[in-house]
Amino acid sequence: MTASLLYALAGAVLFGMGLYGLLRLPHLLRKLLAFNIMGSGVFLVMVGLPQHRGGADPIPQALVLTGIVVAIAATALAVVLMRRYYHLSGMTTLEEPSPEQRPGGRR
Amino acid sequence: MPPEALAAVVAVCLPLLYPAMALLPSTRARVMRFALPLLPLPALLLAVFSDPGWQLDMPWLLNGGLWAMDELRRLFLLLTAVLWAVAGLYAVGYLKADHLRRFCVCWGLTLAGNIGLTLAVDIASFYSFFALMTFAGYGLIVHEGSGEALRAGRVYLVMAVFGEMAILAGLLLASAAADSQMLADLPAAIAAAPQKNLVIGLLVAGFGVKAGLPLLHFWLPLAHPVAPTPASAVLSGAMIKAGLLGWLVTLPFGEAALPGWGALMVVAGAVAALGAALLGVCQRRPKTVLAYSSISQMGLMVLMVGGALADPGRAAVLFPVIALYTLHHGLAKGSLFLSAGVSMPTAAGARAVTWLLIALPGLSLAGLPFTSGALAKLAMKEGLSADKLDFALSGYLSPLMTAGAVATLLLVLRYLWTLARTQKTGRNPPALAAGWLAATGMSLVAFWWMPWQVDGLVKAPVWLPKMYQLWALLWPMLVAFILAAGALLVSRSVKKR
Amino acid sequence: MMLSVWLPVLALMTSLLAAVVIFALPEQGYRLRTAVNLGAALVKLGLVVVMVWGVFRGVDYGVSFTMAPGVAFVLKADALSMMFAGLSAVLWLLTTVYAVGYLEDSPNRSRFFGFFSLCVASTMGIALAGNLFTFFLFYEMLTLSTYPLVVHRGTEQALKAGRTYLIYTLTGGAVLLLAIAWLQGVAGDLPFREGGHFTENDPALHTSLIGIFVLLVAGLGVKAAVFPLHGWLPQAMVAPAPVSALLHAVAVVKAGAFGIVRVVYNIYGVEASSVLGVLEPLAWLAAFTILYGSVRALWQVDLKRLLAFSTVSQVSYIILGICLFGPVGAAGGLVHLLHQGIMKITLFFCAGNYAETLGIHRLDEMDGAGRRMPATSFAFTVGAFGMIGAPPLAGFITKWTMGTGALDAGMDWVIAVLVLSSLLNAAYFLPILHRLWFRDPPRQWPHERRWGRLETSAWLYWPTLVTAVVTILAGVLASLPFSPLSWAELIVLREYSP
Amino acid sequence: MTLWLMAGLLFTPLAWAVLTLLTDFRWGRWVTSFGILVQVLVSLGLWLTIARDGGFYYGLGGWDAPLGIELRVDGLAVTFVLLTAVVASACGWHAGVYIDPDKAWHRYFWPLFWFLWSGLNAVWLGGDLFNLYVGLELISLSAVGLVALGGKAAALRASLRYLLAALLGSLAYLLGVALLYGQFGSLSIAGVATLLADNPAPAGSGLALALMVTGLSLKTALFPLHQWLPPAHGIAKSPVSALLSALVVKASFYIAARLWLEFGATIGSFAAAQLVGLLGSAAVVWGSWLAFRQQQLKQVVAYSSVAQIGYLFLLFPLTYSVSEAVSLQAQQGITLQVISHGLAKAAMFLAAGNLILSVGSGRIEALAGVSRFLPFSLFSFGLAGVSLMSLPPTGGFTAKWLLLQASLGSGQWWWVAVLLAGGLLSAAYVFRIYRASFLERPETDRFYHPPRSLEVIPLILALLSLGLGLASEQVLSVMALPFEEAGAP
Repeated sequence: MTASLLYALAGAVLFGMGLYGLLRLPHLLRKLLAFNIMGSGVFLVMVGLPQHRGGADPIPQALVLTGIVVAIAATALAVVLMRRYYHLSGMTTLEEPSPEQRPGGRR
Repeated sequence: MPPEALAAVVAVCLPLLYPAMALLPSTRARVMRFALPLLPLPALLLAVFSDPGWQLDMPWLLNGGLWAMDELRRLFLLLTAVLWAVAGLYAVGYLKADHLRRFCVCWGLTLAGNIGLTLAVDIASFYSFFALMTFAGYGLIVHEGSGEALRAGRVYLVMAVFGEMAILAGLLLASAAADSQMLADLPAAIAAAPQKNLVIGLLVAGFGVKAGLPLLHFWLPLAHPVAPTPASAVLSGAMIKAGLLGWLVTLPFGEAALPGWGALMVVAGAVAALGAALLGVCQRRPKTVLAYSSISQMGLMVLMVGGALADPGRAAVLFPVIALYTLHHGLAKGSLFLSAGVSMPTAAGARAVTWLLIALPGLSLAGLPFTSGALAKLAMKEGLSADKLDFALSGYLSPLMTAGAVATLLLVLRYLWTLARTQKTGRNPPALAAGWLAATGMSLVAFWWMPWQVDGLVKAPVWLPKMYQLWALLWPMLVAFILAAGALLVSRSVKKR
Repeated sequence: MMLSVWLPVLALMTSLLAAVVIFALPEQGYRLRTAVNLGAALVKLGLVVVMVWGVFRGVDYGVSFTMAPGVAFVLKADALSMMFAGLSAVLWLLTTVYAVGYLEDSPNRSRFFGFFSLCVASTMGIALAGNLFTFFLFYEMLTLSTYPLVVHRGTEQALKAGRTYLIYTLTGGAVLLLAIAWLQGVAGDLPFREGGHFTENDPALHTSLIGIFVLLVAGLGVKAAVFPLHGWLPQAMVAPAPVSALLHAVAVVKAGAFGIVRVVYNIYGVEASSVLGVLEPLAWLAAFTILYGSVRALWQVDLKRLLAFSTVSQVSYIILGICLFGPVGAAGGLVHLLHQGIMKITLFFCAGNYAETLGIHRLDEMDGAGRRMPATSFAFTVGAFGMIGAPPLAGFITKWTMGTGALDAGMDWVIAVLVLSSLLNAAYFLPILHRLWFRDPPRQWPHERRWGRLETSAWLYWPTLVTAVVTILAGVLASLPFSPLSWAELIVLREYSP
Repeated sequence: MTLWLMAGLLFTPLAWAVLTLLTDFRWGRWVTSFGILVQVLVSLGLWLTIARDGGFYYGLGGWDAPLGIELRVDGLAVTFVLLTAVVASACGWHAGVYIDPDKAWHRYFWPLFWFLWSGLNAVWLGGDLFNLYVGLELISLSAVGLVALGGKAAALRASLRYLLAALLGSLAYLLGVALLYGQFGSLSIAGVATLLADNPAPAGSGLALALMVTGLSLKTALFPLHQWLPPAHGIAKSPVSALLSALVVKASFYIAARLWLEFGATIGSFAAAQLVGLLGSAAVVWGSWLAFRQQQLKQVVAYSSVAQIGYLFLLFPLTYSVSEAVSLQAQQGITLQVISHGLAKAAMFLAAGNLILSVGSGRIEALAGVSRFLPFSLFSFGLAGVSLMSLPPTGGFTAKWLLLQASLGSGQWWWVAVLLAGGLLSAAYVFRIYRASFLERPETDRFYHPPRSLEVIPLILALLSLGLGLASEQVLSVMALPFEEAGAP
């Protein structure tokens, strides 16, 4: 097992954990965090796996930088939306409000 | 276009287009009735004055139209025109105000059909006019609108439609076999066709509905009594003959010997002639009796048709006889039917004359000497005489004809009897009386100047039949009188008890 | 010649443009709309007449361009297409006149006439289509543009009928599409050609060709209302009378029948079809449909439903005719394309007249209507006798020609079918005629309206009479050149000796 | 000339995005109008150039791959560029009238709109895997922002759901990219394809392709990964829904299709292709059924998108191990389907928006009787519906025709059933709406006629989708143009 493969495997594990979190955790902020963990996993694979004539490949490094920027932008957008969402509905999950929870519902 | 052809077009189109008058407002449409006797006049002129042999070619009509006239058609046309004319005259006086337009429309169309089918030589226009006559005739039958009339109309229509379909199928098969659209080509083609019997069967049955062949006759005794009297006259005098004409122009006469079909027709004719008489004498209404009389008379003509089918050599001789008989019967029967609606005058002398005039055409039917009936009967006897006819059943024909004569007179007597019981007394509308008198005159007098030709058989005119002929004509009548008198006595005694 | 390219396109465009203009006109623009309608109909009739004359002289009208890879959009005028085009052009004019009167004062006229013109454009396209692909294009366009007309009344019943109509026709269209695509895969893009394409076909193809034929007939049979695909037709009778008249007597059902004619004649070829053995079963199916439709009609109490079942029966005559292997029978089938159209439209006009003038919809309300409306009843009588096949009307010419053709082809059983069908037709039409003429009218009609001098509105009166007279003339003058029969014989002549 | 066109194409949207950030909605509208004009002209110019000269590769700013951004300018790409220009400008103009300028947050519409456009162009032209990723993310984020413009809690919920799905899809794609790069050391699609053609496929490449396709399928809303789409498309403003349905989902599909066409033959397998095709078929059936059951007009249209997208995935089975001709037919069919669905669906959403405006309710029953007012929008809706039903003479029909030919030609006749059933099912939901509009009710007298400009735009789009069927040969011929070899890597 080479070091690069180790990085890649670690990245894959992170990806898996993030995926689990993204799908299973109800709270929005947790989902967002899980997304970031996934992203990190992918970046790890990206820099870890490619080997350029024995040494590290410079291109993935550049790509990952771009990727991080994109991820930050996405995270920022998500946070804005979540805040607004919480503000409007008072909820932190994406479940559809059932009739009794809705204002003007049964009670 | 020769003048005859033009006249033919006028003869057909006048009654055909006459119904358009019905589109006039109802007040003015009343004049329609006065046109009724005029409608057949062009046809009458055509029949009287034109020499057979002309033809009118209309390639654009249907599948190629051809109208023409020959001796046979001339007599049929003459009968048709005369009868419709006198009946039309009668109708002017007979008709009441209600449904007048409808009656006139149906009258015109039926007449157009009847004239047209007599002139048509191509299949399509023949069949067209035949169908026109059939369907428009329904309107005449149900005119009165009573429940009985509607029932009769229904029976008539059902049977007529079946008849039409049989004719259609028969004509289709024949036309395909002949590969021709002309009636004249059919007989030879039918005689040679593989499905000969099917075709003949279809045509016999199809036209048989009109001609009142036994088992196909049911509509006749129902329809004739309920129709208005002038309609019954033409129905029985002219339209019924259309079926006969249909046979004459399509069946393979003179092409091949068809003893089977001949025998069948003879049996059918015999059944009709005698059976109808048996049923007819039991009837109570005068026009029903006359209807059965028509069936019976048609039976006699069917005998001749059977003979002609069986012996190809004899067909040419029998055709003029059939035509003659048709003419005679049509005129006499028309006159009889019209008399059913005549009211008796009160004065005794006039009464006697009226009765005489009513009775004479009837006796003519039975073959009273010096009448058209005598001529027709003698010609028929001569035509079907056993020694000249090559046919297994020819021996039975003579007795059959004699029995038929007896039956005929019995029916006439029954008619007079029932008529005497139902007839009203009073004044007749002048047109009605004129129509009836004209019909009687036609039957008794004008007949002798009509262009029938049976020169080969009997010497005509038969002013003085030979003694044996006289006897042959008279003894069946005597038998009938005796039978009638017997029946009268029996019924009296039954009633007394 | 430029004209030869532009004439078919123009003929198509007149009604298409009319549709666009009518949609754009305001609902209140009654006069202008009527003028546009009638003007377009007249122009189209003129164009068609010019084309008929040209086709008769042997001019080729056509235009084509590649539409998608492998398939072309082809418009072509041959004798057969002119037959259908002529029928729809003439009847469009009459029906437009009729519809203007029929829909007087009713809502949604703009919508109605717009889609109406679209329908006619589709019919024209179907007539002029030069290959199956183009045919299909207009065939589906017809389906779509008819739907708004069927549901025009907007009642629950109408909408239900519309749904049934769509289910049938769209499914039929899908089947047809499959068949056309399959055929394209097997043999490429086939233009309609006299004599067909498969005269010397490869035995290896037989199975697929038979399969394709079955699918084609199934797809087209829906519109042609062949048993058991006829269920939509009686229901669609909730549409206004002009719709039933033009669309269900002429455009829609004829489109199906016309398609089958195209398939048999111009794709497969009669020879090939009979080698494949597909014509005989089709003939039996058509014969069964003829009888089935008539038998069902016997039990109807609603006049338009009765006419619908009668249509089911009559359209199959066309199919039966082309299945008779021989020129005479084929001419009989083809001529019925015109005859049935003209007769059935007469009957539907009459049904509309009764409904609009007296409020009569059911048979038992028709007692004595002949007294109140003699001209309409005359037209009805003519139409009914034509349907029965009574001479000398158009229907008789059909039956006679078909019967002769059947005997030529040795298919004698067809005679029995013809006779039986005539009997059944008589059995349901004659009682109606009896009611019309020989029963006494009721004291009060269900819903009577009066129009001055004529028995009904002049817009309704004249088209009805004209079609009735044409029904008579088509029969009486059958042997004239340019009569339906002569034209059908011309088509057959070109098909059998390409 | 080409240089200027490329520059205009790529930088106008970005520049306008920045410009409109500085303005409010009303000003943004004017600024945007001018930008749209430029974009349309540039797109058209590029399309004409390609139609005349054929395609080429283009290194942005003189930098070549792998560090530079390499663009692949071929017939297919410029066709989509042109499609984008048409649909986006239609939506932009429509939005300018449709969207209420008085709500403060609506001013963000224009920047988001322009970012979306630039992302789309980047994806159509993108030649390497990573830049496609960036383009995708640009699209996703601006699309999410546009959905969130609805402002209500439900809109935010839908947009969040959309965002999470999109991010998940992007990451899956990116992981696949990482794996591929690890194996081949190249990011250029063409480069990887060349390597694949020369050498046997390495073991992990199947996984990479699967990851990428799965991620992209999620973004394209392939059944069963479609749940995020209907709420997002249904709740957004109509012009936004139109953009999303017509273009955004097509971007991810476009990448998936490119990948499959380049790598599928070597890396893919028959089973995988059939699986994707099966999922697509399930989408067709299930999406149509759900569309039929909806009560809200826009939900019907949204679920219809799910169904229509299903057709696109038939590309996978129909191009795998079939003859060249059949594969070409399938590609052409799918391309036409993308274009015609883009036009038709945009028309439909815009028309639906107008109808909702007219009757004041989004429910289908509210449409009862509106056909008596002959609303233009209903007509446009119907025309677009004809294309969705794939009836002639629309582009949808030609697409289906080609797909039918391809399925019959490839011997995979089972897709025929899907194609035919799909058409009938779409007829069911389209006519359900039509049926409602024909229903006569006594209270159908109120009807607000929206401004003509709103009504004309969907009509034009619908007519274009109709005309596409008649002109599909011309459109397809541009896509089949040969490459100009000089620019190849």
